[in-house]
Amino acid sequence: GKAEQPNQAGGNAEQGQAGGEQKKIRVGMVTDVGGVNDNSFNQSAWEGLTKLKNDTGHEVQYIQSAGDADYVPNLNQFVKDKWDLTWGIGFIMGDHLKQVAEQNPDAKLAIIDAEVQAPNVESVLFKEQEGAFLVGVVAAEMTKTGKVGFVGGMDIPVISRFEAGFIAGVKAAKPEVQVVPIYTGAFDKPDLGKSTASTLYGQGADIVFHAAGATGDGVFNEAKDRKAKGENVWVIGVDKDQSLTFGKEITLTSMMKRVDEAVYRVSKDYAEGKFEGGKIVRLGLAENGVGLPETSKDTVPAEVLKKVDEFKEKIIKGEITVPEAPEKK
Amino acid sequence: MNKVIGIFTKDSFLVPLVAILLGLICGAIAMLAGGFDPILAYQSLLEKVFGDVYNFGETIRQITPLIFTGLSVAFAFRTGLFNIGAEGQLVIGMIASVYAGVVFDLPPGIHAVVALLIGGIAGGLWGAFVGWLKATRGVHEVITSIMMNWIALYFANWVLQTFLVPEGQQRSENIKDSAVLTIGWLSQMFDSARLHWGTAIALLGAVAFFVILWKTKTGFELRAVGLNPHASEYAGMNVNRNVVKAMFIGGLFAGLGGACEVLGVFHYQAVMAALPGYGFDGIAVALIGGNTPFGVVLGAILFGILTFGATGMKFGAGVPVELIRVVIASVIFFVAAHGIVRLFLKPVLNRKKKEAV
Amino acid sequence: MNHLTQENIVVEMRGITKRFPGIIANDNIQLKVKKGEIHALLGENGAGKSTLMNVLFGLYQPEEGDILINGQKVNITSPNVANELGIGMVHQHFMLVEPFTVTENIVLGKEPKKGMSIDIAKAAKDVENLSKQYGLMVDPHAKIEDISVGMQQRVEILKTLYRGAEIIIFDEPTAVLTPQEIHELIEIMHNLVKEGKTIILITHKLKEIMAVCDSVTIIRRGKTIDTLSVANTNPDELAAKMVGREVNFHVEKTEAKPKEVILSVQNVTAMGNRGVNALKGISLDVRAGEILGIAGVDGNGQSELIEVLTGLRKSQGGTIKLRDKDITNKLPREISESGLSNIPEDRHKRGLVLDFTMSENMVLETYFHKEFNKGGFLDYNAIESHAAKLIQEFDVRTPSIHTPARALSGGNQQKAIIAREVHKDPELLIAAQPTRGLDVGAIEFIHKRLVEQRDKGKAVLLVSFELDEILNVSDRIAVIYEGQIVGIVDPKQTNEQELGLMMAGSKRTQGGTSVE
Amino acid sequence: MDWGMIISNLIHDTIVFSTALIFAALGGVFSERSGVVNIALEGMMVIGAFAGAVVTYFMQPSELAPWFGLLAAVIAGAIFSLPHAVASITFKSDQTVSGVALNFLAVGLAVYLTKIIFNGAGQTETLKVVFSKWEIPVLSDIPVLGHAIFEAYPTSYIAFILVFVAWYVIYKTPFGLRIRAVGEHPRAADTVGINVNRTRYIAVILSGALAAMGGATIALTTTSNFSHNTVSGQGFIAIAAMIFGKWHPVGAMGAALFFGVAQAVKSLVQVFGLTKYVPIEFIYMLPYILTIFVLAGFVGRSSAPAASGKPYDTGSR
Ligand SMILES: Nc1ncnc2c1ncn2[C@@H]1O[C@H](COP(=O)(O)OP(=O)(O)OP(=O)(O)O)[C@@H](O)[C@H]1O
Ligand SMILES: Nc1ncnc2c1ncn2[C@@H]1O[C@H](COP(=O)(O)OP(=O)(O)OP(=O)(O)O)[C@@H](O)[C@H]1O
Ligand SMILES: [Mg+2]
Ligand SMILES: [Mg+2]
Repeated sequence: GKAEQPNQAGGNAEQGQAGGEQKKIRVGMVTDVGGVNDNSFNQSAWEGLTKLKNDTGHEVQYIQSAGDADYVPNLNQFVKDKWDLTWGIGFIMGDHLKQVAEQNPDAKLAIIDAEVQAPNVESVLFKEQEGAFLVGVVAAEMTKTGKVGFVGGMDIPVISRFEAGFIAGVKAAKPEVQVVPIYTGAFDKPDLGKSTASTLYGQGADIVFHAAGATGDGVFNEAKDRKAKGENVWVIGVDKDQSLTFGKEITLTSMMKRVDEAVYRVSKDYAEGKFEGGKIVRLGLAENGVGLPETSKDTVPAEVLKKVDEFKEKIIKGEITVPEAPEKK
Repeated sequence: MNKVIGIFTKDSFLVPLVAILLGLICGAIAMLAGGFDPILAYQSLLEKVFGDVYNFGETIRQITPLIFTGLSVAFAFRTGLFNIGAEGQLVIGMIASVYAGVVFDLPPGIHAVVALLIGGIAGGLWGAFVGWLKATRGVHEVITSIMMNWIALYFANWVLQTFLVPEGQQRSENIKDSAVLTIGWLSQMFDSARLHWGTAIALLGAVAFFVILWKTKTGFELRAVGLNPHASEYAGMNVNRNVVKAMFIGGLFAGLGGACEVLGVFHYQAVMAALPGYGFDGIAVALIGGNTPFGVVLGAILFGILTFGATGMKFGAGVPVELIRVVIASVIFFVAAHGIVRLFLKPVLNRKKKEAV
Repeated sequence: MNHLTQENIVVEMRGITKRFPGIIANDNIQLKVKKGEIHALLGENGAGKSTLMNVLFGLYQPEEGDILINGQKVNITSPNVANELGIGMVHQHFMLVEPFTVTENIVLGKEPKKGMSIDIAKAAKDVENLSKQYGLMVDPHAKIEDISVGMQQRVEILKTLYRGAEIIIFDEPTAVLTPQEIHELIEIMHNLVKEGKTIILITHKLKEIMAVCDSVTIIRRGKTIDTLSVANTNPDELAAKMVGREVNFHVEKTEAKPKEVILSVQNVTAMGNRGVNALKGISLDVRAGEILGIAGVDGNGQSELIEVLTGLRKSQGGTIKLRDKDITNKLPREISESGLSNIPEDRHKRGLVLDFTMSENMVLETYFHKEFNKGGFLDYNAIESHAAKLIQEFDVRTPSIHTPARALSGGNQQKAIIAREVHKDPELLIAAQPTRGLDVGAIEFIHKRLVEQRDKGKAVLLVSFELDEILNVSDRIAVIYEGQIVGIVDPKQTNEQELGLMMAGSKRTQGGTSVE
Repeated sequence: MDWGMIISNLIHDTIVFSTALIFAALGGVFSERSGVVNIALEGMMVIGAFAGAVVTYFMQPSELAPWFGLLAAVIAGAIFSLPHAVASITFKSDQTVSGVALNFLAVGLAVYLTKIIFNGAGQTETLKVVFSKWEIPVLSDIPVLGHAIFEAYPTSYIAFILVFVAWYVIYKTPFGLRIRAVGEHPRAADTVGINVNRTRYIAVILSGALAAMGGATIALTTTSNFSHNTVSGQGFIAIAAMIFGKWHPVGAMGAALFFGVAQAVKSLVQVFGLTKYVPIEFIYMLPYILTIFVLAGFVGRSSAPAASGKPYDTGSR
C-alpha cells in the first residue's frame, strides 16, 4: 500500500553505514510523462537515485508530470521546499528548468539530456550517437538479410542522434546493409511499436534497433511472436540492458545510456560538496556514459564484439567522429 | 440534450454540492482500500493549494484553462450540442496564437490582442467545422469532435515542425515579448507563479457567455434551436446556421483558453505526444457547474484545486495522483445520476417540501 | 340488454383511483363489462378513459380499487399479467415496432422457437391462420413502416388474438381511419364478438356508440357518471352526460363574403419523407374572407402541403403565391414576414419551445423585430409587456409570463400559439388540426377565433381530420387524396358520407348533393 | 518489393489492430440496439485491459495465464458496466454524461490500482506470457492469405466468431428480437410483456464484457502490459465503427477492419519512404480524417435505433 513512498523508507537502517560526518541531503527528481517505470531513462534515473539512497541514506523522491504545464510547479515543489538538489529528467524540461533556476538562484538543479546555461545548474548530456554506432556495427555484422530497421519515438534531436549513430555504424561495418528508419511519433505506444516492427520484419529486416521508450516494448513483443514461429529476428534495446526485461532469445544487445550512473554520480558529488553549477557534461564512450552491456557476449559472437571494440577505440581516439544528425531525408 | 440542460438546472445547487461530497467520500473509500489515510491526504491537498502564495498562484493558473473549456462545453450544451472537442479546439487555439506570437511583428499589447484573437478564432473555426458537418451532413458531433481532437493534435505538431521549430529543437521559439500576456508584477507578488491576463479574460468570458445567451438576439436563437430545433425552424430560424454558430462560439472559448496558455504561461509550444486534457476536464467542469457560466467558474475552481492539489496528496500521504480522477469521475457520475443523489437528499427535500406547504 | 348477473360479468373494476401529479385521472371509477358485448367508454378529452384502461391492462397501478376478472379478484401488475388473464389492448398510439415485419410484431414476446432461433416460418403460418379466422387480411412479411394505418391496426388486433385475448380494449380506434376503414373495423368487431370475445371501446364519438355498442359507461373528469344500455338512450342524452351540460356543437357564423385571392397554389409537387411523391400537382386558391377547409385522411399530403406553404419543405414544381408575391421555396422567415401565419399541427414539436418562458414563446417569430431587438440585444421589457398583453387578450391561463410553456395544459398552450399567430395579423392563417386533443370549451374558443379572422377579411386555411370540424367551420371544403385535390365542395351541399367517399379516392359524383 | 508479402503483412496487421475494435464495437451494438448509448466503451476497454494484464501477471508463468486474464476482463467489464446501467436505466440519467463519468473513472481507477499493485509504477510489469499466434494447420500454408489470415492471435479468431454469434443472436433469436424491440419502441415491448429494463441491463452488461475483452486483447497481444494509454481512444473509434457499421454486427466488423487498415498503413507508408511526399503527421491523422469522410460521405444521417439514448419511463406518454 505505501507504494508511492520509496523515499523516506531508506532512512534509519543505512544511517550508520553512510557515516555520521556527512550531512543527509534531499534529492528530488521530476520525470516527464513517462514516469519511473517506463523501462527507459526515467526509470534509469530513478534507479540511480534509489541506489544513492541505499548506499548513502540520502532522502530521495520523485514527481511524475502529467503534461507540459506541470514541469515548472513540479520542479518548484522541490525547490521551494528547499530540497538540496532537484533533477529534471529529459530534454523537454530544459526551458522549464532554466526558468526555475533563474527564479531561484540559491537552488541547485541538474538536468539530463538538455543543455541549460545557468550558474546553478549542472547539465548532463550523452553522446548517444557513439553508442548507437556500436550497436549499428553489431547489427550490420549479424544481419542475415542485409536489412536492418530503426524505430524512433518522436523525431527530436536526442532520437536523431540515435538514428544517425546507428546508420553510421551499420555503414562503417558493412556499407551494403540497408537501414530502414521509422518514427512512431510516440514514446508510450507499444501497440504502435509492435505494428511498426511487424512492418519492418515483414519487409525483410531481421534486426531492429529501437529508441522509442515504451513504444519499443512493442518491438520486443513482435520479435517474440516471430521468434516463437521460428523466424530468426532480433531487437537491439535502448537505455538499459533490455535483455534483462525481455530475454536473451530476442535481445541481441542494448545501447546502454547510463542515466542512472550520471544521476548517481552528480548527486553523490553534490553531497560531497563537488557540485559544479554551470557545468555541461557530455558522456560518451570515453566516459563510459554509453556502451554495450556485459550480457551481449551471450548473444553476440566474440569476433563481432572484437570488431565493436576496435571501432570503440577509434571513436575514443577521435579517429572516427560520429554524426549527430542523420543526413536530411 | 434538452434533457441534460433540464437536469442541470433543477436543484442546481444542492445536487452538485452533494455530488461533490459523495465524490470525495468515494475517493476516501478508494484511499482506505489502498491503505492510505484519506484525512491526511485531503489535508495535504489543501495544504498544497493554500499553503503558500506560489502554489496558490499556480492553482489559479491551473484553473484558468478549465474555465475556458468549461465555458466551451457548457455553451454548446445550452444550444443542444455535446462538445467533446474542446480539447482539439484548445490545441488549435494554442498553435494559432503561438504562430501569431512568433511570426508577427506588432507593437506590444496589440500583438498580444491579435495573437489572442487569432487563437480564439482558430479554435472557433475548428469547432464550427464540427457544427457544419452536423448541420449539412448530419454527422453526430460527438464522433466528429472526437476525431477532430486527434486531428488537431497532429495538425498542430505538423505546423510546429514545419514552420516554428528550429533545427535540433522540439519546441517553437518563444513568442515575442510584445505578445506576452503574463502580468509581471502579479507574478512577482505570487512568488513567480505564472499568473496572466488569461484569468481575467476567462472571467470576462463567463460574463459574455451570460450576456450572449440570455440578452441577445443571437442567444435567443441559439437557445431556441438547442431546446427545440423543430419549433425554431418553424419560427423561421436557420437551424443549421445556429448549430454552426454555437459550435463556433464554443470553439472560440476553448481556442481562447489555448491562446492564453501559450501567451500567458508557456510563451512557446512544444511538440505534443498526447492531448493536454483540459478539454476533457472541461466536460466535467461544465457538468458540475450546471452549464451556467457562474457554475462553470465554480466548477473550474473545484477542479483546479483537486488536480493541482493532487501532487500535494502524493507528497503528503503517498496517494497516487490518479485518485483525484476517481473523485472527479464520481462527482460527474452523481451529477448525472442525480436520482441517486436525490435518494440521499430525500430526507432533506421532504422536510423542505413540508415547510413550503 | 338483460340480466346483469354475476356470472356473465367478465370485467369488473371497483372504485379505481389513479392520481398523477396535480390531477386525479380516475376518481373512484366503477365499470362492469358483460361477456360477449361491445361496451363503450365515453368521455371528453382528458376524462380518464385511457388511464382507466391502462390500469386494466397493467400499464399503470391504481392507488385504490379492485379489479375482478370473471369474478376473480386479480392484481394486474404488468401487461404480462393482463395477457395471461386474456386481456388485450389496441392502443390509441399503436405499439408497433416500425422496422419489424408484421409477423415479428405479432409474435414479439411469445416467439415460437426452433432450437435457439425463432421459428419464423411457423410464426408466419400462425399469423396467417389467425387473420383468416377473423377476416383480417394482412401480409405477414410486410414491414410495419410500409403498410397503411388501417393495416397497422389489424396487426394490433392480431397481436391481442395471438396472445389468446378474450377481452379486447380498443382505445379510440376510429380516430385514424377513413370512413370505409371504419366500416371494415366495425365488421371485424362484430366477427370478434361472434367468436365469443368481449370488447371495450373507448371513444367520444356518439354515432359510433349508437352504431356498434351494446352498453356504454360515461366518465367525466375522472368520475363514473352512468352506465346505460345503448338501446335505451340517444345521442343527446349521451352528450349531455358526457359534458355535463346541454351542448350546442354548431359554430355560429354568418355567410362568408369571399374577396380577392390571397393564396394561390398552382400544380405544386413535392417529395415526402420516404422519398415518394407526397404532393402530385396540387392546386387551390384561398380568398380573403373565407375559410377553406382541407378534408382528408391522415397521410394524404396535408403535412407536406403545409410544410411547402411555410417554406419548410422544397417543392419540386409549381408555384405558390401570397397575394402577388411568389413565395415558392422561399425561406420560412421570409414567408412568415410576407403575411403568413401558421398554427402547427404538433404544438409540442413545432409550436412551442417548451422550456422557454411564455413571454419568450410569444415572440418566437418576431423577436428580431425592431420593437424587441435593439442592435442585437433583446429588450426584455418590451417582450414581457407584449406577452402580458396577449395572454390577457386571449385568456391564456398561466401562472405568470415567466412560466415555462411546459407547465401549461394543452388547451392553454394552444391558446397561446393562436394568440401569437393571430396577433401577427396575417393575410393568411393556416390552422392545422387546431383543436386536436382539446376539450369542448377550448374548441369553441378556437373556432370563434378562426371565424373572427375570416370576418376581418383575412384568408384562413383549415386542415383537419375531423369531418365535423371541417363541415362546421369551413366555407368551402377541398378534399385531399394522395397528394391531390380530388374535389372542392360546399359544406352546405354535402355530408359525411360523400366526403368520406372522396377522402377514400373516389371523384366527386356529378351533382354533388347526396342522400340524407 | 514483393507485393504478395506486403499485402499479406498488411492484412495480417489489419486483423491485429481490428480485433480489439471488433469486440468493443460489438459491445456497442448490443448496448445501443437496446436503446442505451454507450460512450463508456472506452472506459470499459481500459478496465478490461487492466484486469486482463493484472490477472495474467499473477497467473504467470502458466501458459493459460492470458486465458485467465481474458476471463477476468470479461467479468471486470461486466461489473464495471453496472454503474452505467444503473444510472441510465434505473435512474434514467443522461446516458452520455454517465458514460463520460465512467470513462474518467476507468483510467483513474485502473492506474490508481496499478500503482498500488505494482509499487508505484504507472504501468504493470511487462508480461512474460501473453497470447501467441495460432497457426491453423494447412490453411496457414496458403500463399499470401495463409500468413495474412490464418496466423492470428486466438483473440482474433474469437472476435470473428463472435461477430457471427452476435449477428445470430440479434437477428435470429427471441432475445435478439426483444433487444431490438426495446431499442426501437420500448413501450411496445413493455405492452407485450417484455421487461424493458431487464433486457437493457443484459445488453449493457454484455457490452461491458465485450468491450473489456477488446481492451484485454490489446494488453495481451500487442502491448504486453497495461498503462494509462494502452487503450488511448480506441473505445471512441469503436463507437465510430459501430455507427459506420449501422449498428449491425457485420457492418461494425467491416468498419473496424477499415480502421485497422488505416492503422496498419501508418507504418507501411514510412517503410516505403512516402513521408518524403506526405508529412508524417498527416499519416497519423489519416484514420481520423477517413472516419469523418466516411461518416459524412457514406453514412450521412445515420439511423440509430429509435429509442437509443432515451430512458424508458413507464409513466410517460
Ligand atoms: N402519465 C401521465 N402523467 C401525468 N398525467 C397524466 C398521465 N396520463 C394521463 N394524465 C392525465 O390524466 C388525465 C386523464 O387522461 P387520459 O389520457 O386518461 O384521458 P382520456 O380520457 O383518454 O382523454 P383523450 O380523449 O384525450 O384520450 C388527463 O388530464 C391527463 O393529462
Ligand atoms: N407524462 C406527463 N407527465 C407529466 N405531466 C403530464 C404528462 N402528460 C400530461 N401531463 C400534464 O397533464 C395536463 C394535461 O395534459 P394533456 O396532455 O391531457 O392535455 P390536454 O388534455 O390536451 O389539455 P387540456 O385538457 O387542458 O386541454 C398538463 O398539465 C400536462 O402538462
Ligand atoms: Mg388529453
Ligand atoms: Mg385517451
